[in-house]
Amino acid sequence: MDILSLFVLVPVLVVALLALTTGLKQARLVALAGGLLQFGMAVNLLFAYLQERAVNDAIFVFTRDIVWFKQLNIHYSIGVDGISVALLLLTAIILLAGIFISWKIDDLPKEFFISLLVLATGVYGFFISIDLFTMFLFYEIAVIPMYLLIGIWGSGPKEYSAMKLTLMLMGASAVLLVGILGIYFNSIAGGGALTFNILEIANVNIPYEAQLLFFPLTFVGFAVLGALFPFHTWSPDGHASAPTAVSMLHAGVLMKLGGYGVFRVAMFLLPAGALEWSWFFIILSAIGVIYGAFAAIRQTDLKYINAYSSVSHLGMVLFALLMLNKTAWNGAILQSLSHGFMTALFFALIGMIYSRTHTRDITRLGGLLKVIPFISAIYVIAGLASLGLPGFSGFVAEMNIFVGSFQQEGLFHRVATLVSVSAIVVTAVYILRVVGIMLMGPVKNEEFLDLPQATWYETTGILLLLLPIVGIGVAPLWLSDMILKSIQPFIQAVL
Amino acid sequence: MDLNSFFLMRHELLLLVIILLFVTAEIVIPRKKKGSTVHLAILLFGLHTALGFLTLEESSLFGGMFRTNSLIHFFKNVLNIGVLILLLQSADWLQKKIEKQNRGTEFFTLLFCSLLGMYFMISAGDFLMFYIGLELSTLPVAALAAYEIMKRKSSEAGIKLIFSAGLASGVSLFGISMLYATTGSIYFQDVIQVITTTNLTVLGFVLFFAGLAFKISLVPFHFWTADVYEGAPISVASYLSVISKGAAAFILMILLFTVLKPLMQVWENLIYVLALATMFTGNLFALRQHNMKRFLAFSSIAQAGFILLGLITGTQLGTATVVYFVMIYIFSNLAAFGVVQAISQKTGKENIVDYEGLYRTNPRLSLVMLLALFSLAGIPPVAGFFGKFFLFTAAASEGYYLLVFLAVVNVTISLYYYLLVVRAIFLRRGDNPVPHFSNQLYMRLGLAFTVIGILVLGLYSPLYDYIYELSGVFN
Amino acid sequence: MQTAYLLLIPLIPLLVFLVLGIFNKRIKPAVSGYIGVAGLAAATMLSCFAAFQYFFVADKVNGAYQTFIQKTAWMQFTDTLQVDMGIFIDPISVMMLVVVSTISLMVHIYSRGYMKGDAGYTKFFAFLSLFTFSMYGLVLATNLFQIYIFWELVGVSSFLLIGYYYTKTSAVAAAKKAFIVTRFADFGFLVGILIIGYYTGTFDFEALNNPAGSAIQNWAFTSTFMGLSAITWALILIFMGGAGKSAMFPLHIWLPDAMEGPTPVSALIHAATMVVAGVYLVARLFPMFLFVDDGFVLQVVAYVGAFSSLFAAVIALTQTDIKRVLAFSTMSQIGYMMMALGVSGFDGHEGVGYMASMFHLFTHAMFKALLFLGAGAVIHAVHSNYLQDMGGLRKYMPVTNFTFLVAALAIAGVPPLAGFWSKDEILVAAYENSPLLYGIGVVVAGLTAFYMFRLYFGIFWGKNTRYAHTPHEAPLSMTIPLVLLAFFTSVVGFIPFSRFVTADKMGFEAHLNYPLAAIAVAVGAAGILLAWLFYKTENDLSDRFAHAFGSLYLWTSHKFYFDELYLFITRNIIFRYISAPIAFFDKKFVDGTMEGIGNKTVLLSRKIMSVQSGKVQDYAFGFIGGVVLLAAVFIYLWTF
Amino acid sequence: MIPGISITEILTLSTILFFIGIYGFITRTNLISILISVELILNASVINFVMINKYLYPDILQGVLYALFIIAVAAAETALAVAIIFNLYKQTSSVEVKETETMKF
Repeated sequence: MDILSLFVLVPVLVVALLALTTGLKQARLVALAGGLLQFGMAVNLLFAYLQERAVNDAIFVFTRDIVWFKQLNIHYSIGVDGISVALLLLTAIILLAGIFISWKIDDLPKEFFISLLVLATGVYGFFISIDLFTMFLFYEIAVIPMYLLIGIWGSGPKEYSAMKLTLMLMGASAVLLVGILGIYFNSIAGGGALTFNILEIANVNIPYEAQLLFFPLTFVGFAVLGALFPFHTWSPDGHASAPTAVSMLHAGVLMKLGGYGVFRVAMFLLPAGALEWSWFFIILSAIGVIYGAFAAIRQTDLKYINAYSSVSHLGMVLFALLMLNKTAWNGAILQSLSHGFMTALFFALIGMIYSRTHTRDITRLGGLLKVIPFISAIYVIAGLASLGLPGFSGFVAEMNIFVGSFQQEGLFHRVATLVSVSAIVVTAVYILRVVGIMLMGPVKNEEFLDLPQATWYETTGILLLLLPIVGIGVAPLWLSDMILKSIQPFIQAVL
Repeated sequence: MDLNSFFLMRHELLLLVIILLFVTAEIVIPRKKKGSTVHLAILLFGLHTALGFLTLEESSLFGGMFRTNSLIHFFKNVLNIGVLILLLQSADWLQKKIEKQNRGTEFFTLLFCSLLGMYFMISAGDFLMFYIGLELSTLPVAALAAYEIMKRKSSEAGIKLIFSAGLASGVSLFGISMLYATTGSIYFQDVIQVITTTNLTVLGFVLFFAGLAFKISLVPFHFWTADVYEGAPISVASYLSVISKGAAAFILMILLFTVLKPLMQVWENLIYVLALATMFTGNLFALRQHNMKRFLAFSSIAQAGFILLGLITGTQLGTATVVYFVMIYIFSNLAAFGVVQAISQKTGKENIVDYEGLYRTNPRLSLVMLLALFSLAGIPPVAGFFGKFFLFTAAASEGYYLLVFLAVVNVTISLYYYLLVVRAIFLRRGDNPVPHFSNQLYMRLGLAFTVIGILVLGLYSPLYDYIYELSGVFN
Repeated sequence: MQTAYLLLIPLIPLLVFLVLGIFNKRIKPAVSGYIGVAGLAAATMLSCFAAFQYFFVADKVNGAYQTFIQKTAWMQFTDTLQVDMGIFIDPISVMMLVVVSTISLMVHIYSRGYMKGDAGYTKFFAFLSLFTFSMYGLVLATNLFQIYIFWELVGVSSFLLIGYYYTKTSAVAAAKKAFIVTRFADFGFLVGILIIGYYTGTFDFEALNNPAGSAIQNWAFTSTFMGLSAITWALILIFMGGAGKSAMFPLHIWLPDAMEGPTPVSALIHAATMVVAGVYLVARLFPMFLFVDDGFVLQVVAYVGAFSSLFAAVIALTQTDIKRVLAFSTMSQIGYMMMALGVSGFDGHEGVGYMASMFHLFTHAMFKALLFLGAGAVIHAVHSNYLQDMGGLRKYMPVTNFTFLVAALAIAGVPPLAGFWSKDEILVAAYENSPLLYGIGVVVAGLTAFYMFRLYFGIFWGKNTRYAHTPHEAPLSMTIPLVLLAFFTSVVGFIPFSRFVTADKMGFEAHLNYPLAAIAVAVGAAGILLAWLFYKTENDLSDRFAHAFGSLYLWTSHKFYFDELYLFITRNIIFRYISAPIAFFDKKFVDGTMEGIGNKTVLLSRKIMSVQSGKVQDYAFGFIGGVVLLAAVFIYLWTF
Repeated sequence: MIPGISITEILTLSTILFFIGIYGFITRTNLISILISVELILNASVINFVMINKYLYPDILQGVLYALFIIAVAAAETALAVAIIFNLYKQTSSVEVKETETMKF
């Protein structure tokens, strides 16, 4: 059993185990064990990868290739590079934190953790796939549990949001499917067999017309999951209705699939298409960046604010990817990571505040710093991190993106860059608005005066997420080196 | 031809024997004991199914009127398994029927006759055999649809089915007569030599095609479907939607890929149009159904539309994907109908609203339903995903990207209404949810088979490759 | 020179911050106070030792102080572009080290008395240490990017400290305002950095500032925009960042409100150290400012500085909140420094402006901190910020009175106190460059003297106010720093600054320009005299005077309505006319479209419902119709 | 070969018959008469088969054979249909087609 397949196998086994459990206590213990195990695997993978990379300079390492559907030349073929390793680690950490945060889930706990782990399985599988078919398969596996997770354990207009989210994402995957098939049928390498394998396709140069046709399909198909304007509207409602852990996993991990897919598939396999279309999508993503930020200023529901800030931050990711250079891409990956941690942290904190005050409307909250100092303080820190304060991961990522996009000469790119850079000011505005109204100021509501402090599992969850943010922010070099090395072959393919 | 070449018709002969057995059973077994015939049926048919797997070489009889080959043989086995599962699922209900209303064994007789018809239909080597098979497979089902003699809806279903069937067969016969006029033969191997696209052949083909389209219930020949499904007993509806549709799709594929190959440039456009019409109509109607059976009826219409995506190619890949998809579809739909059956016969509830809160009372059934719906909607990792993906691959391989795109849009629409059911079962709590109950052994077996099918057929790839090899026979 | 130990200077406060921050709840307030002071004392000693080492021990390279750099890679952007973290030792950074350490130490000691009994005592010291750390980092930065990083950090610690009384709405608003305004300026700064990074391929000050280096030599060959070269734009934008931090017009509005923070904070951050970061930034990049585009940007700096100083001085005349008066005076003095930089040349005596600016920064830090701490002591005693609640305090708090007087004299430029020397140098520089600037300088000097003594007399003399409970002298922990600072204020002026801190690092002999000095002193004396007449004893002269000016008085007392303007922009433009529409648009249209698709589909399915009419004959009709249609299509239309 | 009558007339006849049947199917309100219309349709094709066989391909009797089978199957179909109609009659005591329109949409 190779080190990567475990990432698919272990969650499945944990799911099987969970199916046997009864009651909250057993369920969460099993889930926790599973989460810890996966976390251990991810960390172990990181070191194994660093060792392997030292001796092995293939694009993907730990590769394994098993023929699955012989006739269609579909393989179960997996492998990782620095990027996927980092994202796997992100997933494992957020999953673990999510399990901690949902320690007290009361309704159908078993099913909750099962769905959560199925989702995780999909994500893991997606990140380790080299084969387009398996990638697509895992993509859908990752998306579909959201329906149950939001629909059953959500709040507010949960059925509506769940349906909307699922349909929009599945609609996107519909577009994506056509794109993938298009790539597949143009992947004949000099009379060879059609293939789904990314690396093999990369060696073929797909006809120009085909690229023009299929790049937008593939790009949009993935980017909808990355909240590309104007296809982002599933995310605010979805996040607002989802239970805490789900928002964390969804915004923290699932939305990263979008950027990752764009990077791995759309950009890597259809470079010419990327060059041709980049201007169009640059406009969209730049709009998304500034638009999300401004929209966030006006919201009063914490989750909506965070959802729109996600639109803004992930717009940054797509924007960076479209800038087609090493630095920007590095920034994009870093941004994916840091946004993953930060937004997960945000949602965790929002969940805690909500579970205590039973409202997410900032206008009805106030002076929380006085009442629940620890949570509020962390919220301030998360806020500062999210507005790109040095010393936190967000800053590193954004700086890479900005420096990268500045490498692009030409007025159009300059203007687009300035637009997205200006987002740092707007971001500050809406973050400080929340901090000012909700955490500072007088306590608005007497019954808030005796709210319970953070419990041990909440604290653990928070710290799990906070440490990486600070870690990346203070010492980014090793991570960005790891990512840069992995980006190298891809950038060469594009340029 | 010597005697043992008769054993090429093993399926048919065995089934015939069973039918005769039941006819006699009708006479010899006293009324009180009729209930036990259910076990007999399951036993015999299980045996028949098992024997069906014995290999046999491909050949043809009666100067080509009856032919068989590995793919046909394989497909007959698939049909057998389907019918067996169907029997298992409806055993409990049948037993009650027979004992309460002291009915005879006609249900089995008719069911097996219809199946026999299918056998002949798919091994038909000429239009006559094909026609007889078609009718033999349709008429008994009409009787079965009217099986619930006390229910008006049942008779209504029967009438609608038999009249529509009569019309359809009439039209298609008229078409066949024209084909006969142009080609001068009713034998496929002769027809294929001489047939060309003249106006008359095209007309004849369209008329003939309508007859089959009726059985697969393609738009606009689908109207009977929903009403019949709703009125007929669930197991009959299930049979119609699964076995008869599957068989019809299969024979249509055979005809298109072999006999009518010369008309390809006609039928590929025809199928293009019908595929879109069928998918959209099926989905749009399914959106707002309240009755489970009607809902499944329209969903099965939409599924038929997807099948056409494989037919349009006329290649080996197309054949393989169609057979593969039909097989998966049989299992998925049987699972869905099985759950409906189970709930209906315990509580008599058939509306989606009644399913609210089902998960909290009957988690196992709900999970089966979930798998079935996901498989129908094409959600990984269950089989339906692979089936659909491969169908689309087949269509795309011939460059029908737009068609694929529209089809995938339809998948999204269909996902919506499948999720409506999931919503009722899992998300809602319901005012008076179905109380917890436990199924009797046969039903459990029936559902278990379907679940295994749904889980295994997709992930276990050698199966597909095997089908692909078999599919070589037509190209 | 050995530089390794210098790393400790920033690291000690950081450590203190971490300790106090993490064990916030577990540490007793008293202890935390001691920890903070001890840490800072250590840092201060190190800084002073470093200064001694650098200026007197370390040997010069052909007459110039050499720069010592110690750095480690922090981030690799492109193959060429890399960001280091490290320390950069040259005259101004060492000078700043001393300033920051001294003031911070004083403030720490002072705070132990001032903040006694406050709930967040420990937190307060934690924040102070955080700020000190960031300020050290900023001062010691080796490259533009590092300076930007710590720039943001001082910004946030200032945010935290202004919002220290976070239950007070006004404090929160002030904190937000400070952060966002400076953030806006930093946006410019960042873009400037990006441009520099792209066109010069480096962030390092060493490379950038080298007059013979490519960065300066090739400025003209970079692409131009609106007639200015990219590098010029970059410098303008960088100055924008500096202006934001240093509260230059028109980005000054956050500074007065920042006085919501505790007074020691105002003394440390908003008077002595952080607000001069802008000046420091310009000085840091001085060669670029000077040589690129023939000092065009430097001119901008000069005029912005001059205008800001005049503008602020005028406003300061009419404010009644003593801390705000001091705030505007700070702004005015910083404008002075900017002006001085702007009029400076490079080598030898040319660079007198540069030297003067740094000198003034140094002295100003001392006496302005002293003023604030004094004001703090007064507020502490009177429990009010407003002049009208004060008067005749000299009887109650002699020490404060005396030290405040010293500071006031210093800022008014009365010899031999510190302010006199630095201000004189600035005027000299301005005089040599342009008469206009010189004129402004002189006027501002007069105004400064006037409002400062208006303040002094208003607090310590003037009417004998009845106090609810008699004010008393501040505790020792507060008076000691006052005395110390007063001492510094009176002596630092005699430091021969021009030997140590100059643009070309060479050092030269500066000598008093007597006529100019005389004028300056005379003007200052006039201002003081006027204040004496108006405010020494209670009388209505001032009011009549105010009436004489009428509307102008009104405008100045409302700070020329700048806050209102900004409020309008933020509240109305951004919120009402940008965010709200976007939010609406998002719900209504973007989301609406997606909704619409779904609803339309369902609607359609309702529309076509009746096709399934249940009549077997209709079905037959459909059937036949379909057949006929298809047949017709494939026979006549779609023929082959 | 019927002298004086070419295949055209006969095919015309059968076609007319076919459409009469369809017309009847669509317009009649009585189930029995609808059933009769179905028979007409079937018979139309019967005539076709026989005549095509006779006129065009006289050497092999495929068409005629086919016709025989059609007749047989038609008979069976009718029987079954009538049975079901009886069943309906038991419940509704009417054989009008409008009795069979309860399930719709």
